[in-house]
Amino acid sequence: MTASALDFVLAGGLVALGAVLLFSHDLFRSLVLFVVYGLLMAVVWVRLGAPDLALAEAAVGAGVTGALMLAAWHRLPAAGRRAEGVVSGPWALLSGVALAGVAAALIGVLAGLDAQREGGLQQQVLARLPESGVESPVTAVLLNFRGYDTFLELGVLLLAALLVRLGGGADFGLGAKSSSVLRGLADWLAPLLVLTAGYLLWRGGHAPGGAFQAGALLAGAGILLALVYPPGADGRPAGGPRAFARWTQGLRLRGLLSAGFLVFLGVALALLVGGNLLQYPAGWAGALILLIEAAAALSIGAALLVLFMGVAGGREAGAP
Amino acid sequence: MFDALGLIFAAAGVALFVAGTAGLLRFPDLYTRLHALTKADTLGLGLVCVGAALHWGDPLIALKLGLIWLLVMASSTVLAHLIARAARRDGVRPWEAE
Amino acid sequence: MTLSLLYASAGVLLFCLGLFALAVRPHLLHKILALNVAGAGAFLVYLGLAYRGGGAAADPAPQAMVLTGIVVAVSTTALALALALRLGRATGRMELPDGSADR
Amino acid sequence: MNPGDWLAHWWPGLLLGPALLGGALAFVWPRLGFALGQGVALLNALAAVLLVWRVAVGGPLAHAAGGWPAPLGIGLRLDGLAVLMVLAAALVAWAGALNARSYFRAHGQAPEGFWPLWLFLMAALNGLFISADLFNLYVMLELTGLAAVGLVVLGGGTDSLAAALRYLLVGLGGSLCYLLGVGLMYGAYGTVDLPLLASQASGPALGAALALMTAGLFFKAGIFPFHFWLPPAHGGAPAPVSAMLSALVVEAAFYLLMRLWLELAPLSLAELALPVSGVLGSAAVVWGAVNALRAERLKLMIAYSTVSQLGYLFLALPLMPLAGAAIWSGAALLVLSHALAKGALFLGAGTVLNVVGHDRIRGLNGLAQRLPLTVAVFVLAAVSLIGLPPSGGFLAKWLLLNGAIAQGQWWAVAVLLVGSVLAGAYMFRVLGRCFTYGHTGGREPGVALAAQWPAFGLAAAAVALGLAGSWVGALALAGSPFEGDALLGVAP
Repeated sequence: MTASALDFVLAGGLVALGAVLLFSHDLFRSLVLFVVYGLLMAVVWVRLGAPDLALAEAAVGAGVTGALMLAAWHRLPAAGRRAEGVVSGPWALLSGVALAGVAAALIGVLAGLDAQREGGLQQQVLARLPESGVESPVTAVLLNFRGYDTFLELGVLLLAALLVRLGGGADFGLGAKSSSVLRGLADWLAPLLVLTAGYLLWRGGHAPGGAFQAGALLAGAGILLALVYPPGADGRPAGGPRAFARWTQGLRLRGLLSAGFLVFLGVALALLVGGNLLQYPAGWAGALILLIEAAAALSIGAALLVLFMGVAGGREAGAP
Repeated sequence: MFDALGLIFAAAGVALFVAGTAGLLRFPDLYTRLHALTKADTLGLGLVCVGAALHWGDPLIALKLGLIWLLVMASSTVLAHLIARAARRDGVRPWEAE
Repeated sequence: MTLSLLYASAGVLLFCLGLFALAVRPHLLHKILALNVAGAGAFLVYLGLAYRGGGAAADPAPQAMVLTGIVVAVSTTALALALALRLGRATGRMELPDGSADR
Repeated sequence: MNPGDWLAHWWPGLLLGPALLGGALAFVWPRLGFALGQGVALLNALAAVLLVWRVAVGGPLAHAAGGWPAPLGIGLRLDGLAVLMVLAAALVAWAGALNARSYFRAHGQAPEGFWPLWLFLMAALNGLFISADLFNLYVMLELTGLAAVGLVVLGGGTDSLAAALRYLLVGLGGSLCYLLGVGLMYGAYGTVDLPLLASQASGPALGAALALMTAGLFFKAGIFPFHFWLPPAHGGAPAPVSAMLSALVVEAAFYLLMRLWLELAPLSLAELALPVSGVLGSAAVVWGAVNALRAERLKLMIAYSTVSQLGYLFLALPLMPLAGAAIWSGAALLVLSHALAKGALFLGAGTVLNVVGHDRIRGLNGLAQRLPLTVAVFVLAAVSLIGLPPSGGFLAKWLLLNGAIAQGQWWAVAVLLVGSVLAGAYMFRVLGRCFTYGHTGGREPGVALAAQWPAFGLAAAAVALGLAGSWVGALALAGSPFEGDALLGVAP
């Protein structure tokens, strides 16, 4: 299919946005443009027929990563907010020329590839879909055909949470005095986010959605509550959110973080008794995948929240 | 019929977004820009949602679109409030015509 | 020009821009941004090549790979930001110290 | 079911299960970290020995994760080279775990997070060695890199932090190059399974994808001129960590390169592209050795020696497609003996640091009286690094020399010889100090004495590897592209 004018605008806009955000002299502008870049990317994913990715990109790529970047900006030392510039000299020139050459060569290869390309795995995935225990092809690849990758990816997330926690700043709450209007919004938005997370988790079996998108929403709810209910800030009665934040400390938080990984690992090893690593027995695939996804969504939510707090935590007072 | 009506609503919404963006670029201070922006978000998006609902003609989709509109409205309202409040605290003074 | 080629080429350009910025922008936040932009460029190549035309769903295997990649990217970004902030607090600057002095 | 069959079915569980489970449990209950670390490291070493036996007796093993054969699923395989890498990693990790016990005792206890990271690193390395799926290898590379960066941070202090961050950024840049290469591979050939690609892939996309992946792995392996991140990261980490990083993490990247180029690349492409690797390798041999000679601190010297020794491996790469079996086995032996010797050296340097209080080479006079066992470790490791008989290093270089001479590649012969002389120079510079009469000062010995035995074991194994050389060399060929070829001139 040939590209339309809209595609040229989208692709060109994406590249231009990338160039501007990478070489802007205003760091804050770069960060804001990065969020826009993520959202534009989500539009591209929809255009390319990948709504799962659009959801994940908007929630994780633009949402969580953008929040991380902005949180980091607020904690920069005063001298670190400016001091912009570009390294120049022969090495920079050389790398620029080399990368331009690489880009040209790769586009040349892609153009040659365009004519004669193998079909990929789509046919095989669709043929085996009935055996996979789920109806959504992407979920089938993620949790059945290539479940081993997804399992390890949970390991990567767990490691990152562990490492970010090591740097201190593991305390929840940003110590900020928040607006009562924001609190009002959070009070009814947080339960809605949790509900939507559950919906996305269930929906992942047959349509775009799944554990990662659900986990990102859970993390969003957590971040919102942490912004609004800083521990020990003012005299508001300790409601559910704060009780939950108090409860999830230390051992319980670490347990929550590793629950998804441990459940996945347990299933993988237990299945070795009767078959291969992570080979679901006939008829059990759907139930086991749901079990893994539920545990994984909780852990992903907790891990993303910990990542955010690790970057944003320990900040001095100032209204959000 | 519904299609044509939907198109009209969507076009009106887009026009409001364009107006809002023009306001964002042209207005003199933070408070007036915020004013332009939130108008576009609430009314413009609402019109686009109505247009889309008419285009699809499915009550379930219309429900979802309504939910989207409500959520965006709630969040943009609160955000506008937070930004304006923070600006006032930092001592940003409203623009006054000379 | 096909849709596949257009988006995959945009991905290659973003990838190379990102790596270039990684090399020449000294600010740590810029370096981390550069990694994210380059990563998204690589994902665009995956999905561009997976496009099957006519509004059909893209090949699910690269979609799953990119989903995995997005989660890996957010994990590494958070770690890099946390380390960069710690370094910034210790040295007062958001740049890597000159490495030539190690001996 | 006889024991061999049992192993043939459970081996992925053996290699991944204990380490991943131990790592996660050590994260949830930090108090169990020490016990889990010691137990899992021992278990992993036993599993590695068992699997070496299994592969030597019964041939390579394969496993389809999820029960789905490639290209739909992810293929795992354990051939001769993979099982030898698993063994090297298991031995160094076990020695490191034993050493960490006394190394950190001087500072109270292991810093929080050490044991989970250590166990995750072990699992990630095992997973990397056994994976036959390019995208799965990307995830494994990231897992390895994240665990390694975390361990470098534990060195404490601003220098370690800066080294870790630089390591992370360079590693991520390398991973992205690799990731794009994998994407190109999938887009062009519809699979990321190594054996399938080996039979299907050809054309310019293969060359471009290989070039991208190779560039990424060059960064990760720290080959000259991409080595700038390596010495501070390896020199600044806690000693057991340095041992693991220098012995295995960088070699894992080389291991992947060896796989990629010898299994995927057609001969014509390899002949065209691999001389680059030879040039970089030669430069690395000399550059690393010269910097090792100039280094003032022991750990930094050992780190520069890694840059130099890795150079040999990259030097061997272009010789492989033609000389086949001899160079393949030689490289396998070199990887193995370097891993053991380098692990021993870093563990020994950690003991010096703990007992003497510093690791400045000028201040090591009289170390032989103070820590005779550790100096013995240095001597044995030097024998292997320089390549004196009967060490594993000697046999490896003998095989490489044979291969180079057989092809008339005299430049490679020259670099091998010059590198050995330089290795001798920088090792004798340290040993000369150790045997000079003097006082090192510092704490009373006895605190870290127990830490010396694991290092001694590794160094002794590096030397003894030469005695078992022909057996190991033959095992490395099992399941390789050169299976069945004769090892020319094995018996020196």
